[in-house]
Amino acid sequence: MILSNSPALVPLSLLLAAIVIPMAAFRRRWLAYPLALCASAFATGISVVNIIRVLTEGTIHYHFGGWIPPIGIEYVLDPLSSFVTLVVNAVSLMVLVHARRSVAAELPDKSMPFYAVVMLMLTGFNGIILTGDFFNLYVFLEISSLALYGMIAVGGRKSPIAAFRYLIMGTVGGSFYLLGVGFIYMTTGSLNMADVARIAPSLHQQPALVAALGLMITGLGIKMAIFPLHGWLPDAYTYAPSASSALIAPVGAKVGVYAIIRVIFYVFGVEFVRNSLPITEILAWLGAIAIIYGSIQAIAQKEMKRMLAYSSVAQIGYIGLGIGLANPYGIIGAVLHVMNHALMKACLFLVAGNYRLKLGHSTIPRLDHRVRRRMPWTTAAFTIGALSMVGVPPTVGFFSKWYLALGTIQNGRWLFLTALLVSSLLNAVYFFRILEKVYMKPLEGEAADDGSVSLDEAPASMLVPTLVLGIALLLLGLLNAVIVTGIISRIVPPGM
Amino acid sequence: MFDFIVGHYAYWFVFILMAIGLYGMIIKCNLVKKLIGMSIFQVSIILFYVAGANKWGATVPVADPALGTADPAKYINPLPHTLMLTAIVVGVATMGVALALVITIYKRYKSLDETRLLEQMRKEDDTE
Amino acid sequence: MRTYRPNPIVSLVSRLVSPFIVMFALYVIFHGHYSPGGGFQGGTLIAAALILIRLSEGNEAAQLQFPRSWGTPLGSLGVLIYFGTGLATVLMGGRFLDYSVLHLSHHVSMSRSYGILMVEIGVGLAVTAILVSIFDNLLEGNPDV
Amino acid sequence: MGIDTMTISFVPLLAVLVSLLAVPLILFSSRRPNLREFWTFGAGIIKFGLVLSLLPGALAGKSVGIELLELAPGIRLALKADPFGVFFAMIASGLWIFTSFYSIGYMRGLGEHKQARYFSAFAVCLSATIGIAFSANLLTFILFYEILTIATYPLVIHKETPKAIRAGRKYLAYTLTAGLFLIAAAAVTWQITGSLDFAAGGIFKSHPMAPSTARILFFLFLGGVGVKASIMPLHSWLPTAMAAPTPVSALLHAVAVVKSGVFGVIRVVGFVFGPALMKEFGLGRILMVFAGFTIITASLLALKQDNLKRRLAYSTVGHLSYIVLGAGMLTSAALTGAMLHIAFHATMKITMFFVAGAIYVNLHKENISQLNGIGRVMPWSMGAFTVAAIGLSGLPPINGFISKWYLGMGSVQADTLIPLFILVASGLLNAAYFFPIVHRAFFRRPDGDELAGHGEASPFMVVPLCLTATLSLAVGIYPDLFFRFFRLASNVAGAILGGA
Repeated sequence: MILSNSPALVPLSLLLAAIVIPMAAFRRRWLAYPLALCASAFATGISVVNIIRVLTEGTIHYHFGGWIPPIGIEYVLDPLSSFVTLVVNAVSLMVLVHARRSVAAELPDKSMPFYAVVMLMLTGFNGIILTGDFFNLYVFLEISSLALYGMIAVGGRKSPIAAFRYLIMGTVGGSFYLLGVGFIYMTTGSLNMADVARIAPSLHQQPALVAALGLMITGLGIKMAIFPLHGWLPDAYTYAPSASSALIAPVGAKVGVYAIIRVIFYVFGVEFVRNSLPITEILAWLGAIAIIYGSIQAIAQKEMKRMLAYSSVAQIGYIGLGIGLANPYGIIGAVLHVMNHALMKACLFLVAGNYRLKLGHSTIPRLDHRVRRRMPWTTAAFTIGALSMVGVPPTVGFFSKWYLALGTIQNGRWLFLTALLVSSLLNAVYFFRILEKVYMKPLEGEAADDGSVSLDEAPASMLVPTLVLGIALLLLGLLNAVIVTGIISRIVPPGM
Repeated sequence: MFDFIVGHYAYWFVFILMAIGLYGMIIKCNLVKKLIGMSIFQVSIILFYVAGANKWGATVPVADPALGTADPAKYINPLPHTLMLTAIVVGVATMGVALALVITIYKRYKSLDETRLLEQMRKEDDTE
Repeated sequence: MRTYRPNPIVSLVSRLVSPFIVMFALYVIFHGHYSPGGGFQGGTLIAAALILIRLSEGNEAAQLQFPRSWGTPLGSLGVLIYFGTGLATVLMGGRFLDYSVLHLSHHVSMSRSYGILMVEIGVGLAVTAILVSIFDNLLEGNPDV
Repeated sequence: MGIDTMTISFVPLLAVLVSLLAVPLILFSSRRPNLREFWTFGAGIIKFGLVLSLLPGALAGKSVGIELLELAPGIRLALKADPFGVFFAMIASGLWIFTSFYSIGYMRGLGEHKQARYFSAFAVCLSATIGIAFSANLLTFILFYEILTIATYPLVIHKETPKAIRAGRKYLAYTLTAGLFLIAAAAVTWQITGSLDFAAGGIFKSHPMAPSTARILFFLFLGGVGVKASIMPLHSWLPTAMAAPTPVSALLHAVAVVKSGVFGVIRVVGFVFGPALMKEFGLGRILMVFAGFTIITASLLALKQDNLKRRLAYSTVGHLSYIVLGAGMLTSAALTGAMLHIAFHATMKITMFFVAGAIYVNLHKENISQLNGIGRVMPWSMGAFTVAAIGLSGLPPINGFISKWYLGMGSVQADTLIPLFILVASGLLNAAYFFPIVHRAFFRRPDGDELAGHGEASPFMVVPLCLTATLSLAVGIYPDLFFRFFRLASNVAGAILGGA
């Protein structure tokens, strides 16, 4: 029973938690956190079951209410969706473990709604990833976006403005997507992705269908924060509470990426896209520009979270580039980078959270060697995350870059290769800037008060997830071939 | 060509509304005006769907014994309407969140002018 | 903002109209599964009736009718009814929201119909509670009302 | 040694891992210096033993190795101890023992801070170097190459002075860029050939390339390995990085890092491109032009340095290009000479750095102009320095003569005399910048009586430097002594050229 419903159980369990938390915590506030954690752990467990099922049984279709598509809504579990749900749920679980203390410190009286909203956001994410229906995707997109606005707005004084700007942008994005869906429905008469994929080639580049493609990619591009549409991202990540930004940054933009991959490669197909609009080309260029722009902006930032936010812009550029290359290596690189970036960003944002808890700030100029003395393990996790961002082997960062590089070479795009490699250097600049500060003594003039600084590490509930993510970066880097051959190579759409 | 323009007249209005909405969201500095633009924008898309569902000479999609259920051309396509019902709900929820945000912003900054708010934010960033 | 001053006409009319709105709303909800209408629309109507009282009678009187602390739990309860129906179908061995397995009636189609009715009730409850609490939240901290 | 009971193919892996395993031990015993140094030492000896145990197989021309997990589809993390790898690993691990011994004296003599970090980074560096030596394919090579880059960084900035930090930044900027070139080059190679495995004679054999592609690819590779090999104009990080403590300069900048660079050059020339391709596209000549330019310019620059370590650094830049020059000539004698020079330059240069460090610890002098009469207080050290200076100038009976002799022979074999002239000129320049130091040390009177009361440096430092000097001398007289450098080198040269 559980097994046969396993695809639906992931979002449903999270949704249930989102409902139960406000009711249960009506009288007992402390119940909110354990419920959220249980739901997230359950969802992660089911995601593992799902991915095993997909790998053994092949693609699974789950029909809601027993209605057969295209009439009913179906959930599709294929290697891509099962992989991305697992990444999203596992990373969120880690962040949630970490969140208890940071939420208690930063949002003391809002913890119950916070966890409910987090559950809602995760429901939305999982729904986006699993659904096989265009309109259903829109609904989940908006559910997750609404939850995101809330999660950002509970931060400090400035966070409502950031949330509002995100809301405006996000609504435009969602509406563009909805408009695109409207065009699709009017030309094909179906909202089911597989159905549309079957019908679309026979429509021979009908202008309405091409317009639909363009509108959907633009809309999803805003949600994904690809370069010129990224304006909302830095403020949103910076002013959100630590727990929110640690949840949003790793997985938030990824679902947009996922939806774009789905639309371009699985619904319309590369052939159609190439012949209709130069979307892949544009995505690749925007990706390359985002890589450079984001990295340079990141160098200029003083706040660690803002720096990480700009680096997210760059990292999303990598993914955009991989998608835009539209060849197998590009896809492998992009999907691997989805996982990689989720892990790295989660790790780094958790570090920022730990710093905020113990030091009260995460401003780069104020970090110094005492930080390392106080929090050696957190700093070690930061180092691994930073090395992965720079792309030093054997971290995952190196390998996703490797596949992307192979992809650029396969298409003979040397300029993109250059952008890819130069950005590594820029990453090195802004990460070693921090590493230098935390690992080295202050310059002469300041008192060397080594003795007075004692070990004051973040609590275990925060430290363990940080370290787990750091170690995962190393391990998954070494084992990336297993993931690539086992899962990601099956994602590469046929005919490519 | 003329037929194309006249035949799609509903869509032209939809696009005009959409442009007005986008204009409001992008150009206007007042946050509430932005929201008004957003609302217009959302409504234009809803109208787009509804217009697309329309059929000449068809009636509401409720089974009418007089018309029978054999010929779907006699009924308007109900699916876009139901979809838009959901879209309206999404719109209401978004509007609710947005208004809550606007109220919070106004309480904290005593202003709803975006340029001034951004200036204020940067200033606070620098003093931190 | 102007201060609230009771006005007998407004008060009387809204008190008079409100029960009828609720009545109509219930009709809309309970007919939603086989004619135009449904939980969303009905829920909105109920919420309108409640908000009407809130507007005309002021906050204090309205709190007696529908306390603001009910908003979140009732909203959750509504979704939970929806969700519970779905869960029941899963527990009965079907797919999520596959009402046909619920055996509420001898006919499969009637069984579906009743299943949808339950969902509509849940939706109506949730929409009512949430809309009212949106209204309440927007007023929060505004001493003038 | 006790390792023979194991499957022989695990030995390369163990050799890489042993110093890595020492890292946690070093960190955990950071409060007990003696125990900590014991771990360093133990790991060094075991490592050297492991590498030596591979020597008989290597001499017989056999390669042993192990394939571990897949790094990327089709590319495994593979270690292979081929003769060339064993050759390099032997030098690196052997000299690590000396350096650890010396480090103890140096670090304690100066009372340096953060010694646990120092020794553990050192151990990681060694692991990476042995990993580079035993890499069976380019991706594994890149993996260890980058680890080496990162692990060296804490050593370069060890003093944490603004100068050291600047040096660290410069070092990272150069080497990380180089790593990127290498990644790009490897990716292109993979696209063209579908294989990244090193093979004597090259991996492009059955994959024809356009000349322009080959040249671009070669420059990418050169950009990758050339930075660590400090070919001009990519050399300038090396003199700056002399801000590091002297043992670091000694081991890393005379043995591990820069030698990984030249090792990489020979790997690229002999095992990726292969002599045939190099000749076909005139790539060898490109290499020779760069190397020749570097040798002369670096020697001239060395002349005007007053800081002893900087002078040694420029001398290193020049001598590394000897090896590159040898690789560019592509004849058996030249390749043999180049490989021999990897080993011999290491023993000589490490001696010199040890001496420089001993002087610094003992007398706190860094500049050559302050060294008047120092030979009277530190006769052993300066004696060893003299031996190394003779060798580096290419005079018998020190080992530097042998490698230079073969390089010269290679030049004749290659039917061009320009390299020979460069070598001779460089020898003269070497003499010109080293002998004045010797002269000052032994034949000038000390300024005032500041040297009074000072004696020889601590035995921890003097013993290793005397040993390395003796080694230089002994190998110079009989090159096949102990480690059979000569047999190995000529075998490898034969394999590269034979595989063409």
